[in-house]
Amino acid sequence: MSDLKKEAFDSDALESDLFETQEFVLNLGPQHPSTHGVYRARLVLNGETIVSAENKIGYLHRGIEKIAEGLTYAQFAPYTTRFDYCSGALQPWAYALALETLGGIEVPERAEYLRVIVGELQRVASHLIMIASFALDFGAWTPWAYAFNAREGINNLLEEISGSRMLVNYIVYGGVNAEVPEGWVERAKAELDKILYRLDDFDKVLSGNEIFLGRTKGIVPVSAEEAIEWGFTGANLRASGVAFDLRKTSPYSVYDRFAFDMAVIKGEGDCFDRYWLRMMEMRESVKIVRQALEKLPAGECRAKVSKVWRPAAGEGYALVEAARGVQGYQVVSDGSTKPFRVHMRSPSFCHIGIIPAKAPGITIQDFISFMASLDFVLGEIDR
Amino acid sequence: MVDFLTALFNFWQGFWGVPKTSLAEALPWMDILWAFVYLIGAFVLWAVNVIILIWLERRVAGFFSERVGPNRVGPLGLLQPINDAIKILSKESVIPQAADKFIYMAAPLLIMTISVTMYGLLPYGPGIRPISLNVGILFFLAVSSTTTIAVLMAGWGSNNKYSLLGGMRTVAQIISYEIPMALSIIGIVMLSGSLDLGAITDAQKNLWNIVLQPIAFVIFVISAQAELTRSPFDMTEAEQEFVAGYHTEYMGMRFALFFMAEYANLFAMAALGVILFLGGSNGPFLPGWIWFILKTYAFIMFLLWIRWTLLRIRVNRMMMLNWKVLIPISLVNLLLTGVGIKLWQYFTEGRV
Amino acid sequence: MRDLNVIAAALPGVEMKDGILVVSADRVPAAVAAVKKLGDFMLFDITCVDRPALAAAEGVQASPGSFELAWRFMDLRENSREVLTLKAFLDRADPSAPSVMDIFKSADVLEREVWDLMGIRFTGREKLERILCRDDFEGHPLRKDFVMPKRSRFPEADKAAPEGAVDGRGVKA
Amino acid sequence: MFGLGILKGMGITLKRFWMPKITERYPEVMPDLPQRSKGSFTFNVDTCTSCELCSMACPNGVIKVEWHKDEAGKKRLDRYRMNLGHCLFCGLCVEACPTKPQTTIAFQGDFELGCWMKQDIYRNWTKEYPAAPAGVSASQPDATQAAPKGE
Repeated sequence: MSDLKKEAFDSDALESDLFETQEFVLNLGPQHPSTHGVYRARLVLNGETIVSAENKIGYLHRGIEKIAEGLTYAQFAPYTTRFDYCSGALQPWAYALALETLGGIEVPERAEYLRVIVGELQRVASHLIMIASFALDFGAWTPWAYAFNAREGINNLLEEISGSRMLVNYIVYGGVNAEVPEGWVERAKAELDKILYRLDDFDKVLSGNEIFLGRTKGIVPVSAEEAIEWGFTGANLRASGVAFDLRKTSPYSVYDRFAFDMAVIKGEGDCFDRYWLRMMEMRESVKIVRQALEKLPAGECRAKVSKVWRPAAGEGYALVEAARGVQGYQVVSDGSTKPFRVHMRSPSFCHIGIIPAKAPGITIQDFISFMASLDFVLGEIDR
Repeated sequence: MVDFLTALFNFWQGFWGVPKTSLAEALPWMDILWAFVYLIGAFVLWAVNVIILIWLERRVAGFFSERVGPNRVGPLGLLQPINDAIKILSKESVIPQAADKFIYMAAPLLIMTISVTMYGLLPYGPGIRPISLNVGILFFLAVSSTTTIAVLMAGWGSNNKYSLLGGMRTVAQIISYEIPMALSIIGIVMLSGSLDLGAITDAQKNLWNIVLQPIAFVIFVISAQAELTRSPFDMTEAEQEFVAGYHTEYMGMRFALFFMAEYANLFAMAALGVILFLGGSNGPFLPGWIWFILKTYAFIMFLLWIRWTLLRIRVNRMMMLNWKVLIPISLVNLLLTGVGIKLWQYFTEGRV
Repeated sequence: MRDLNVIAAALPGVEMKDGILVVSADRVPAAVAAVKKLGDFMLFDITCVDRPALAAAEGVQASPGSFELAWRFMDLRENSREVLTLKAFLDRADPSAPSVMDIFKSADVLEREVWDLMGIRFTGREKLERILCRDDFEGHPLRKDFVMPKRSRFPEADKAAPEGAVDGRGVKA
Repeated sequence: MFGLGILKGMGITLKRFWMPKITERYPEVMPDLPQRSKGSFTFNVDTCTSCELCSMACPNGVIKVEWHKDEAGKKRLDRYRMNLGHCLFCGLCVEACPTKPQTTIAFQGDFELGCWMKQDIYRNWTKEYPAAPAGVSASQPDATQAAPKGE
């Protein structure tokens, strides 16, 4: 055989000359239907398979932490709802806890119960957004509408109590903003049944669907070790099999008075687990709300705090189990009426850190499901 | 060749209006006239169907998700598609600078041509059919698979990465699902003994093919959804992945052509399903064409129901479903049909 | 949380001051690696405070360094809300600390955030880029010497104030 | 069996198809908003004492109170301005208002704040002092606000 022929039959030569493929760069986002905001992933693709990925964030950066330094403690509270806009009511809670540790304020019992009720309702609403957009990212439009219908009821309840539907500025330091309106407790109890009913319908349409299972089971598993390594918290961490839920393991507020189970899945930690954990958690949250509504004590709903509040110089660091994970607020005081420094620990910010590590080797389709299952909110990442 | 020249000669003779020898030789003249009549008829049907289907799809989608759908423009929102058309016509149609202009502009025209052609092949009722081809079903499949080329042209010509990826997926998907679809149809062809769509309709006077070929019907429904690139097989325009797939860069009237062709194809494919499996225009009391339209829209409702319940399948599973499930099953179905026909002939007519 | 004294003893180069674990900046990787070796700790936050400005405002004794950099760890064994905090005080002239990205991967984005907003340079890691601000942004916004422009919510009104009008504070313009 | 989940889902969607629809016919039927809804603001020029507590409580500098001192040295309101384009609708101004129980600035349910021109986003309430000192003041928003909103 001549050299020329040898070369032609050489597999390396064949690969390099005939079957050479070219990698190309695809900017997924910031304007893309399923990046859930203005997130951009710079993907290097080989066909539809991702070779490498890079996070590009900051399109929604508003400098909230810097804004805080120019405002008083009370004035900054509404800004925290803009931080994670899908679970607006839970953010001021974390902020209020940080201020209460800083200033040593006792919160009345009724306020604690109201905080739990509003917080858990908001958690359900936030998880409903997650499962709805998760369904939507697979092209399931109809279940999306069912989940949003369920969320509508919660929004109405929150509007009655605080006046806002989405950016619920209800929890303030020292308690809650206002007393619940008359008949609200009964309406809330009735609404819980409707939420569960709609959730069940959503569940039946989506969770058992073989196509859905095929697209989520075993897709991009995150093991417990990886989850800890990358700083996962909240639902994503529990979906990886780590039993860690601040509400259960080290209860703050009055969470120790309710009977509920910590939702945790000892499995692969794939996209389905992350979705299913939220379904479980919503049902647990409804349980908590129901008990809290039953037990709601009478009394004051806000401690006496002077309007111009000056905490002593020091540092308060508080953690709250928010809808997306552990939400931390660090508030440093210099003794004046304005915070010296406010730092927000956002769970989603850590969650997206794993994307460049997990993306190589998966297809765009799985990448979309992975992004949706991580359930990040860009308002929280970019601050 | 000689025949062709004779026909051409007769054709021109026909225009002169001088019947030469016999009626048979004057027929081309008549054919041209009828062709025009049917062409206009097919266009009208195409346009009317598109308008109704756009309204129906949005309305039905709303009803499934507990909404009411479009209900503002006209009674029950029926004029909504007209409203949309006015809006879309008044939009500027920009051609991307980096696009391959000829291919970019040709793709929407091609896709529309294909979908209109399909309307010319269907027997809408006894005696109502634009073109009576004795290989009708074959021609229908051939024409409908040409959609691939138009979609790929759109994807390539736009010079957009999303479009290209969407176009590539389509080629893989439509070409693959041609096979189970054709195999499921061959069973019908064997039963009725003809490739002519009219003959297939006539063969179902007593018994619809869906009774004899239930498995083929299921395969047909699945591959029809895939051919139409509708959910769960809407890979081409997978919004959450490729923004709008192959027509990401299209706007204005060019986008409208893609949009309308999609709905036109839905009707054509549903009509094919009705002709093949649900007895075509056969039915008691009412005229045949009414039965045909009723059945087609019922079938379309069924397809919409599937589309608005299910979600997008994973690409590799879509291929697996095709090559590992549908094709083997349709082959087995074909074998069983052949054996069944022979047994039937043996027991009823005593011949093999 | 597990006993802080026990932890402090197990970490090299760490001394305890008023219940806070303080480490010198160059010994951070060793300390963080030791925290990881203790097991079930998760690095979940890195925070930074521009300290001397605070000290000046308070009139109290200045902290040993300019920037107070804190690594915060969650205790997953005890499942506590109390956080293990390692603090280092950095010099203002060249605030830099060694990266712990090799030890805890979550440090990747957190360190980039601190670099972007506070200007703490993390050494020994690749790709220390801005993460929230745009790439050509100048300065580090959360430092106290970063000046924010003041903006009025009524620009038109400010411009179009008629001659001799009285402004909100009762002062003649 | 494979496909059972799909069939179950199709059953649910079919059931929903026939169920009453939940769509709100919004512009024709206005929603019945709860009392606390933070839609937009009402302002009572007569009860305002120009104390500026609302302006100071506002996190975003949305409120501007213009006043003058009369002969007796008392603050008299001239104009009350809000830039709703920057308003967070947090309610701190309403909380801060000392005129209790009916606060001078309060929320109302009108949430249709869209407008064509940028200056329409400002809300202006002007107090007019008639020649006779004991006259009834106009509490109507002035012309800039009354300009037609683009629907």
